[in-house]
Amino acid sequence: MLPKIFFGYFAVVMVVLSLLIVTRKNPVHSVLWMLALFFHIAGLYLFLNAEFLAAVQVILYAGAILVLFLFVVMMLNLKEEVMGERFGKEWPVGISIGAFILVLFFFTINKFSQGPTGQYTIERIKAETHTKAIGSVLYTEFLLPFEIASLILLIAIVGAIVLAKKTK
Amino acid sequence: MVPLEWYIGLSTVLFVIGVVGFLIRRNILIMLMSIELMLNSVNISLVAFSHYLQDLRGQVLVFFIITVAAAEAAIGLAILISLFRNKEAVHTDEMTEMKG
Amino acid sequence: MREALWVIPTLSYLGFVVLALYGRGLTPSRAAVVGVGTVGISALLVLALAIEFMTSPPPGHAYVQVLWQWMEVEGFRPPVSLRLDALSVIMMLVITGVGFLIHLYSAEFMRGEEGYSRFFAYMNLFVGSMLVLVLADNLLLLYLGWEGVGLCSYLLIGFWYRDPENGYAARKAFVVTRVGDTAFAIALFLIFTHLGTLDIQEAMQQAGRTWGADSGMAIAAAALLLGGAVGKSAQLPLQVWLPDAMAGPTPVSALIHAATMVTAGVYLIARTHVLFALAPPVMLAVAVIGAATLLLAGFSALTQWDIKRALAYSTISQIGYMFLALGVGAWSAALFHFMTHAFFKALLFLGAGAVIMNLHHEHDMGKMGGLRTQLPLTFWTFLIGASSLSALPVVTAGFYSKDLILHNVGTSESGSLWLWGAGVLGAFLTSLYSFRMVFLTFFGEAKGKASGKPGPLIRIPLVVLAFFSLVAGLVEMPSLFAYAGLDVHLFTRFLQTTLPGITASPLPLSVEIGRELIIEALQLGGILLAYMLFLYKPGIAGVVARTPWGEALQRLWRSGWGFDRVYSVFFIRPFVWIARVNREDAVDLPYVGMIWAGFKANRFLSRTQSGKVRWYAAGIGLGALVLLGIVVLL
Amino acid sequence: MNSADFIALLPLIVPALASVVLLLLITFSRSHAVSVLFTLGSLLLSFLLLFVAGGGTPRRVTPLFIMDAYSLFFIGLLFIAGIVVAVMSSRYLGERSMERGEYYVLLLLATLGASVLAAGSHFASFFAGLEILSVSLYTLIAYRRNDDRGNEAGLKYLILAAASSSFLLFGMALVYAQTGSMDFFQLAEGGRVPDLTVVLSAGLLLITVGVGFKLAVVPFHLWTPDVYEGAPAPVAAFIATSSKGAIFALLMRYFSLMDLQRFPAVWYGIAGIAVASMLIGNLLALRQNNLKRILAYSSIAHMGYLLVAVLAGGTVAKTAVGYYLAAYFATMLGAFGVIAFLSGEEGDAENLEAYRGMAWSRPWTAGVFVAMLLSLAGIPLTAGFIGKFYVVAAGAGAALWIPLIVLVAGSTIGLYYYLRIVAVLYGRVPEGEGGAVTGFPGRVLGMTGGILLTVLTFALLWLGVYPAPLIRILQATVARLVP
Repeated sequence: MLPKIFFGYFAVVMVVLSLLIVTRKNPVHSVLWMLALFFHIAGLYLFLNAEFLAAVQVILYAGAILVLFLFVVMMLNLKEEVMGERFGKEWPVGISIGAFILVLFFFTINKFSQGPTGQYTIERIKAETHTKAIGSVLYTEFLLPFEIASLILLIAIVGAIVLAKKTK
Repeated sequence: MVPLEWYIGLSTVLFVIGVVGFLIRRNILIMLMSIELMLNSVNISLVAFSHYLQDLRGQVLVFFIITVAAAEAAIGLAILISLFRNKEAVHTDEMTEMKG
Repeated sequence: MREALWVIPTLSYLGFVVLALYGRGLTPSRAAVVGVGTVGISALLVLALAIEFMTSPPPGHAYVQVLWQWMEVEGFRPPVSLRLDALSVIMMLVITGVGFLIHLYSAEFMRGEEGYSRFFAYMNLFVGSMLVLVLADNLLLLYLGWEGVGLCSYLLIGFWYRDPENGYAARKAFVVTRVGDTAFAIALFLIFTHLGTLDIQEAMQQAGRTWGADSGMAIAAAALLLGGAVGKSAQLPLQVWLPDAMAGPTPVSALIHAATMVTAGVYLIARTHVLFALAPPVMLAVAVIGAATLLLAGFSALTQWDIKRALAYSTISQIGYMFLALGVGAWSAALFHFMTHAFFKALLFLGAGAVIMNLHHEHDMGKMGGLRTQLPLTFWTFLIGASSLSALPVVTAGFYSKDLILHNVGTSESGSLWLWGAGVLGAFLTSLYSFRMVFLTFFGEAKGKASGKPGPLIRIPLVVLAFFSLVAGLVEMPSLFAYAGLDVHLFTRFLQTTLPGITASPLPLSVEIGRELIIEALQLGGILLAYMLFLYKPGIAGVVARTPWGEALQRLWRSGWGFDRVYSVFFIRPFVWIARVNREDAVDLPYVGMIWAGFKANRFLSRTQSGKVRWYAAGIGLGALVLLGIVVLL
Repeated sequence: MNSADFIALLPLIVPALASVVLLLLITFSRSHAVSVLFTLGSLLLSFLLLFVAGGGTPRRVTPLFIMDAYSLFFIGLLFIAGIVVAVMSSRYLGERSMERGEYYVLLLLATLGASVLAAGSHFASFFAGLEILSVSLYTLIAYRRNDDRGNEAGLKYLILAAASSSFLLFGMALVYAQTGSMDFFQLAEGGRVPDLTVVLSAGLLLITVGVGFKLAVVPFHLWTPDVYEGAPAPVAAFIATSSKGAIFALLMRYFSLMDLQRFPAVWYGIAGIAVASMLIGNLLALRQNNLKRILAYSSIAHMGYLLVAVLAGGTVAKTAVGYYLAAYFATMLGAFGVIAFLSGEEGDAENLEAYRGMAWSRPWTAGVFVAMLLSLAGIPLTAGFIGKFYVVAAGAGAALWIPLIVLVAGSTIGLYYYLRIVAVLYGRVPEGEGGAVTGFPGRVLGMTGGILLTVLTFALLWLGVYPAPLIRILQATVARLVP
């Protein structure tokens, strides 16, 4: 019962936080609500025995990506934004599309059944520690995409510099 | 134990909120944030699946998704800065130079 | 040497590409060098190949060069392959040889015209396509060449496109031959679906095995092929386009509408003779069409005043002879007449062109006359051409080929006395109208003054063609000559490897001599009558023509037996009438509606490209929604 | 990973290494020529290494990559496209003052991403390849950063691509949850359980959303014209060819492993997408006057044609896809090549009116363009015809009559706007003082342009007139894809 209550708390708070993110007029507020959301997501990861990912979530998402957002929000002139209309004219269309997708998703998930289980039982992960377990998968089977991920970050660096540089 | 369906449900709701935010907001920054929201909802479901399937590959994919999200955010914001410098605009409604 | 077969058509295409791309930048003389040179080299190559073919024939007397497999999709694999055999050697020799001479002639004739390099580009394209047509080893490639020459014919008839009349003539030619082409295309589908191949030799063998003689399918296929041949070769009832096609420059008329393209129908029937042999009713139709055409066109030629139109009707008539020969199974005789005809008719056209050029574009023979002294070389060569056309005995090539046809028609098992009679009457008409042209143009009193003299580039082709118009017949002597120890049958022997000989019942010598005498008497009588009517006592012709009967006949003949009027009444006017009545509805409406709907849809859809990101995102969302909907609903 | 794996992977490792080395190189020398030569050299080397790597039988390098004849063929195609785009770019960038070295780093990485897709056999490599391709493209599209249209296009592409890849990931997550696997081969096994089809179909269709966005098929196509217009012409060429071709190679492998026929919902979804793309893509182009946008709409329709082959499935369909893509690559690269080489500092040569009467002033360039357009329209004796013929043959073999009717109708509409461009090329130039300046009087193709376009045109005609060698190659490579 306790885990269910725990999950219920996380679920409700996360839904509320996401609604806040997409509805706030001031982007700074959205960023801050998002920060709160990311901490909750990290909490949920802990709850799912994924300590390493929880740490990455906090460090990378909350610590790096959101700071970047905040930075840009601050840099841009936002007075106009606070005054302007926050939703597009066609917002009912967007909401109906979303609502329909949600309904269809639930119809689909109704038919869900779990696939065959693998070898990393919770006990094994606990014995090995999550960091070590994920590391052993990441550096053996997934070594090549890991390298590719590093290249993606390289592209991001090159791209960001080329694009954001001031013209001489 | 929490049923796996609950996680899928939560993830779906968050994903749809992200989609809706993406579809209705005018501010590009918030649109980018909605995308982050969608990606995070996928991450939640992947971690949950990974946990229930007793298989770590889902979590490894999450790892890649976070990397890509960071890269996309960086470049998106860089283009935004460049655009802002040229046009003083952060609204999508002002990006209609090309159409037809 | 044989391996170079592919070079021959390629050269002409190369000339076309160069002229089409860079023609504007070339000086006229350079353009002429490219245009004439490529065909000239082709002609030399063909000559070399022909000599090699005759001295050391390939095994089976045929050489197939498979260039490549065009595509290969589940049983449909048409190869691009060329076939060198006796038939294609003869065709190529004529196409490139006569083609080269006409190109040479054009270099001077067309000098100073607007679009000089364009002219040579089209001409080269024509020669290339014609070569593909005769070399093709499968029907698909043959069809490609067939359509290619049709296109060139259209482009060249309308070469002087600024005059709308020429445009109409070009369109008429295109539309009328299209009727035949459609039949041909249906024949291709029929052959492919029923015989499973488009390879000509294979299809011919298959036809014999699967369909058998006198079967419905063979008759249908042969009849459809005949439809294509009739359209291309301007035979009844699709002959109406050729006289109007004279709107093109004279070298075009000489090359395309006399020597080569219009005989493509003859070639097609000869090439698929196995199929035709399986369908006796169609064979009879070929012979009857040929006989009827040669007579009708002969009468029409008699009354024309435009020199080129007279020649055009004469062409139709002479192709009629070839069809007549094909119809009785005398394949080689048809080809023989094709060859001699190419020489003397090209010569006549080129001579007429020289006359027209020196008389400031005067086409009316009524306004010519007495040119014998002013243009002596043109006169002599034209006279040779006309003699050859009227088959003046022994000394002209036309005599040998026409005699062979008439002999075969008279003796063949599928021939008859009626057909023979039509041919003989046609021979009389031929000499009558030929010498009418000669007398009207070159004799009598001079009505116009020729300006200058044709240059060397015009004179050389005239002389060379005149030479061949005299001697080309010597390769095949009439069977009567055998009694005199002259048993020469080089032409039919050469073609024997490809085209089977005729099954004929020999006639008694006396009958043969008798028939020969009748023919010669009528031919010489024709010339004599022409002399009487048009030179000695021109008044008689006028008197005859002024009687009510004479006038009506004359009008009928001059208009080509009123075919144009009949078609106009029965096809064109009802069609136009229906079109006018129907301007707003029925068949057209769906098409107009589709265009309208297309543009409306475009206008509506263009609005979806609003440039708004949010709307674009909605497209993605909507797409996901619909796709998920499909999952839930199914 | 052992040394054999390493050799098999060399064609992918070389461009990755080359991009890093090039990045170091430009810190020392910002010479444009050095960057270009280095890029061309490394792409050429990678291409040659394909022959070394292709020696053995199909080899799986970790569960993530499979180096078989199929992937080698497509990687080869992608490298050739990369070389062509690099040559085009060298001229394009050479005339503009902007950072040049970084452009080639990104181009190399984008090509790498596309190749990873062609060799991918796992969701992780699928996603990684897709993203390395997209992320490089974001920057490349917005490369003319002082140009409003460039920025706008880059941002539009980024936002929409990121959103669509979220859908893709959600779909992957669903498939993963259902089958407990991310490996295509295991998925094919796991997917055979009959009760799973609903959630699996949903997952597959969500993946189709992400893939459909990249392929620019209806209704995920709306970005295409704007991005083509805003991107530099060589980059637009890259998006139209490599990006789509790579995704298509992966799609074909994935769907033939999964056996599409077992998922009727997915099959009908893709059929709907194909039909809509063929119609709407062609209709949108009807009255368009911007060449880049016309090509964008045309590419939408062409992807629709290709999906018909995917629907058909089977050996002929695989050959058809391979042939069609090769023909489409040559044609699109040629068409964009003409635009790129005619573009000047003042903007890309995209206005149709500026081409009026070009056939008279520069027959060769116009001739090349006409050849490309005829191939796009599928006129016989061009590569496009054979490609379309094959697709129709594959479709007819599987009795897909409705898609085929739409294909024919779409091609007919297509004929209208392709021939409209040809008519403009051969049109009469307005005379007098008031007439617009047309035909790009000051521009020359130059040596590189001339050679490149000549080669592409000859490739096009060669493939159209003599397709047998390529078909033989395809039958030995692509068509042998298991199953």
